Amino acid sequence: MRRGLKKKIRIIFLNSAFFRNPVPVAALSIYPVIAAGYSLQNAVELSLLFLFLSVPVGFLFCLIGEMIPLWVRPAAVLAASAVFYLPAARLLESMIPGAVAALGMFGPLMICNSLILSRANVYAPSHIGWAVAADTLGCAVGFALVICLTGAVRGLWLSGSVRAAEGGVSLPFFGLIFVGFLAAFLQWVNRRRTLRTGKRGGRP
Amino acid sequence: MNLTEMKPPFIRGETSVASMMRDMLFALTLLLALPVVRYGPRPAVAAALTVLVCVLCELLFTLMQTKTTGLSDGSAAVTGMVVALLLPVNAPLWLPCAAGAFAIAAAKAPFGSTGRNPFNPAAAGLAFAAVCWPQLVFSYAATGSGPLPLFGDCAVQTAPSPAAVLKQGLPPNILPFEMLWGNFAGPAGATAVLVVAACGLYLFCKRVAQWEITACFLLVVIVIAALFPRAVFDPLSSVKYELLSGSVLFCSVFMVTDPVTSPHTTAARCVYGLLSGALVMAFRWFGAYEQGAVFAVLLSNAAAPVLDDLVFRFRGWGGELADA
Amino acid sequence: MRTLAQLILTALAAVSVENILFSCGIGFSRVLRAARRPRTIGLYSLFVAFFSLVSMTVGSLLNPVLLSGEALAWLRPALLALCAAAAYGAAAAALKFGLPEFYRKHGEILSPAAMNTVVLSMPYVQKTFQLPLARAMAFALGTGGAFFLAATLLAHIVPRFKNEDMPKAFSGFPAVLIYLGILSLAFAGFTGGRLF
Amino acid sequence: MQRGIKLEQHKAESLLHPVQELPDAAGLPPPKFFRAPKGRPDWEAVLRAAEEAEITDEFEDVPLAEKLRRMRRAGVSLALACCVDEDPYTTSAMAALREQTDGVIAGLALAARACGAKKSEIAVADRREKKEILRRSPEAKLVVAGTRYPARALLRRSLQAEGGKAAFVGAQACAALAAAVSRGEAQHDAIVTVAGSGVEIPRNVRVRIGTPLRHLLDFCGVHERTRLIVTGSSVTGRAVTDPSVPVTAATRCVIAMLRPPRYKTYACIGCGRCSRACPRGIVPWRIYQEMERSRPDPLKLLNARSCIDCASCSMICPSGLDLAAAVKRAAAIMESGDLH
Repeated sequence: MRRGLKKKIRIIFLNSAFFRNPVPVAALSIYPVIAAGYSLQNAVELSLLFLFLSVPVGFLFCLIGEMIPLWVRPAAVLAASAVFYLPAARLLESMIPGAVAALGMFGPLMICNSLILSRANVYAPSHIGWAVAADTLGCAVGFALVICLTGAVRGLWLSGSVRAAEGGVSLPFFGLIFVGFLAAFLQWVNRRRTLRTGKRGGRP
Repeated sequence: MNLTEMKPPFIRGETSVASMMRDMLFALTLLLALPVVRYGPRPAVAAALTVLVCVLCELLFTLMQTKTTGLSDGSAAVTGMVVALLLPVNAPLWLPCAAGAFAIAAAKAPFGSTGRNPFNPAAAGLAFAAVCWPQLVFSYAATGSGPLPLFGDCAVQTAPSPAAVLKQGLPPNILPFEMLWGNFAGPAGATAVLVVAACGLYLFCKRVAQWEITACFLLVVIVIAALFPRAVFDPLSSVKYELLSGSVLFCSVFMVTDPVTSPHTTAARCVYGLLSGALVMAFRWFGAYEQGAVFAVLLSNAAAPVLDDLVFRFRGWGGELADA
Repeated sequence: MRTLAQLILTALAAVSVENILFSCGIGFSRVLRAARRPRTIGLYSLFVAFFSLVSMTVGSLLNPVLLSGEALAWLRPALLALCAAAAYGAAAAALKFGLPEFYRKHGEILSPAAMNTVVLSMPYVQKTFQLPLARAMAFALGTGGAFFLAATLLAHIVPRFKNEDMPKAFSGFPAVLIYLGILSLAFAGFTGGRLF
Repeated sequence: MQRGIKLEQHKAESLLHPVQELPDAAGLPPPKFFRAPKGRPDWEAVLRAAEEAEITDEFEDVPLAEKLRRMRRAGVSLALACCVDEDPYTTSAMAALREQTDGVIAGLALAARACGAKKSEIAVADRREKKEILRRSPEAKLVVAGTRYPARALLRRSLQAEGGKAAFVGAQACAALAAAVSRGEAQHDAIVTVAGSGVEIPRNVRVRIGTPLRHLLDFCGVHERTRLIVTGSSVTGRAVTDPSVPVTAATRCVIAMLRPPRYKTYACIGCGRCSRACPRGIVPWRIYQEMERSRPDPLKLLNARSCIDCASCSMICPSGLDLAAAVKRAAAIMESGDLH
């Protein structure tokens, strides 16, 4: 059972981090990526904040998720996310001083990040600890990948102009189009993988 | 005598998509004549380059598509020409090419070319250029600056266009009658008002464009310009300035009437014309840029399918949406 | 009469010029979810408008209090989120026990509509625009209208993004994202840059 | 509001020459005769004569007797002799009217009596044709149908707009009915137009029913390099692959083309021309859009069943799409009503 579990966890992690990355494939937590991800600095801060916030919430609801009745669970998840935001912000502040202030509105709005909320509401209560851990880390890595890529591209594009965060490519429209092309690339990769596994007798 | 099998009908009407695009291209190249005469061959070079880039982007995407509808319908060339004609003459050459590349690569090809794009590609390309490089897109060469260098950057004395002056609420310092001849600072193709009107008539007679959209569009622009003049002058001259300045006339003939992105039923087309006219004036009043027409075209393109479905539901033909 | 005109103008501005959905890209995951089931769009937008209203009133009442002290300012995001959670809990309880039949049919869309980025961004919008209470509430209702507009537009166009003319990689969801990008570009014509 | 499509006409050459007689091919049975009804036959006698003479209406390829019974049941008030050829190459109906004007008029009166229609008129294509026919027989009552395709559907719609029901009877069928009632002669020949790029001189030929097509083609000197032969109509006809198929009363025309026309197809650009061209008020682009989906929803297929197969939507579509086939498939789905 040990080897089977390790392989299953690797698959869950890879799916959440790359092949079925929730941000481009399911459009969860699109707002931070397209609105806040206009510089690499922002991107790194937000991915760290996402990590520090999603891990505790994921574990909490992996343990007690079952006990809370279904209709009140969303409220509990948001409350937990709000409570865990404070230590997460403090941790981020200690790692990168001045980060929370620099994030402005984007930081607090990570509390109601649709990716964290939906994972905690649906995925965490019904899966075992290992799977939840792999999935949460996978989502954190996947989110970091997407937002850092977007931030890097926009930072590069805007490196010339003086009012970097003002207009032009830092606006959400470029984020949406960029994530759209990213989603198309992922869909192309997944299509090629299913074709290849289809041809090779279905072994992944 | 070996005979081939074929399905009826065996004869077709003479207008095909290719012939419609050829008529559009003919009208657009007519519009290039005036800037070439006034500013030298630079606008023609810019237009050719933009068309080349658009066609290359379209080729790149046809390799990815399974059912290649092919390039021969010339709509990429039309998009390139429209983009080149709405940018200033003294714009650096990479600007129209970047706008054209965005138009095809982001606004047209991903949705399936020609018949499937939800937005007018030229409008999307120009909006992208306007948002990313506003200082380049809205700096028009002064009229008397003579032939421009062919390829290099032209350091030319720029003048504010009547639309910019109107935006600050001051009456432009040029008489509407002189504006008819088009020698004032403005986009390459949109200043020659008489030529645009002539091309419009040509397209309506050849049934390439639908006149009812343009009629409703201009009607609303005139009504709003008369009711809410943007500078302190009488309604009539306000209407004249609003129509002649900026690219309202050009958009009303070439961009709003694009059959793919406008509604398909006649009733919905009239409402679409009214809506885009109102949006153009809204962008001129509240917008951030002096040229609001391209953004208005994009917004009304988004509303086109909704208008079509409303008309079908109103006529009791089952316009309701099934759950996706 | 003048204030009524002002309220309507603010609501209209929230739908068009200051459309925080499109020009700031807030709340698209909820718009997509609503657009997938067109029959629920009306109710979904009503819920979003109601909860935005609640969040805006809470925000404009609490903002002066929370921003006064240093410690309180640090707690502000958590407190606002807790208020939103409480609002959802109260509404869910009221519906579940008050109108069980209605809740069974529509309860499923209550939680995503109640707790999303649009609702929680209201207090921050109010702090940026410094709107008085009445106009702030008009802005919240306008944002509910903007949500309805966005969901309707999407519901009508999404079925057209699965056809054989488009490259296989873009069919389905990536095309929706690019469509939203260009629509957001169109709304950027109003603001010309960052709204806040 | 739908005014039909303006087509480039190729009718002038084939009307120049009179109708030629094709010598009978070998192995054809002699023309059949039967006892003609005496005196002034009432409507049952006319129907029995039409049945015995086995007359078929050349426009709808349906026995004339059955068609007249259907017109009587439907309570038709205006019987029209259809001397209008809708597609640009065919002139067989006009030639039939010019050759046997009195026969057609007498046949039309008999047909009107058989189906109980109070009024009967002859539908002609344009004013010039009307003057030509009035010169031949001044007392004929004529109505102008116009040259825009589909002329018959547009004429019937405008007449029905003034109240009363109108129905068409083929010109050659009327002539055959007159011959059957007066001389007891069965219908044994038909006028066929042979035209197109593969024929030197387009002309009308009177052909015995049943002669193989090859015999007619050799008589008219059709080029050996012809790649496409179409019978019926150049818009709604059928492409013929083996030339030994027999000529029937409903052939009406044979169009030989050296190069089969190839049209590039593009995606639908939503120009709305097809919904304006359809005489029945169908919206073909919407039906095509719905039929593209994997499971078309019958509710959205609108009034596809009222299609009369005139194919004007496929003809006018600038993207070259086969809208008529899509509407036919949609009508089949609505007919079968498989609500998946």
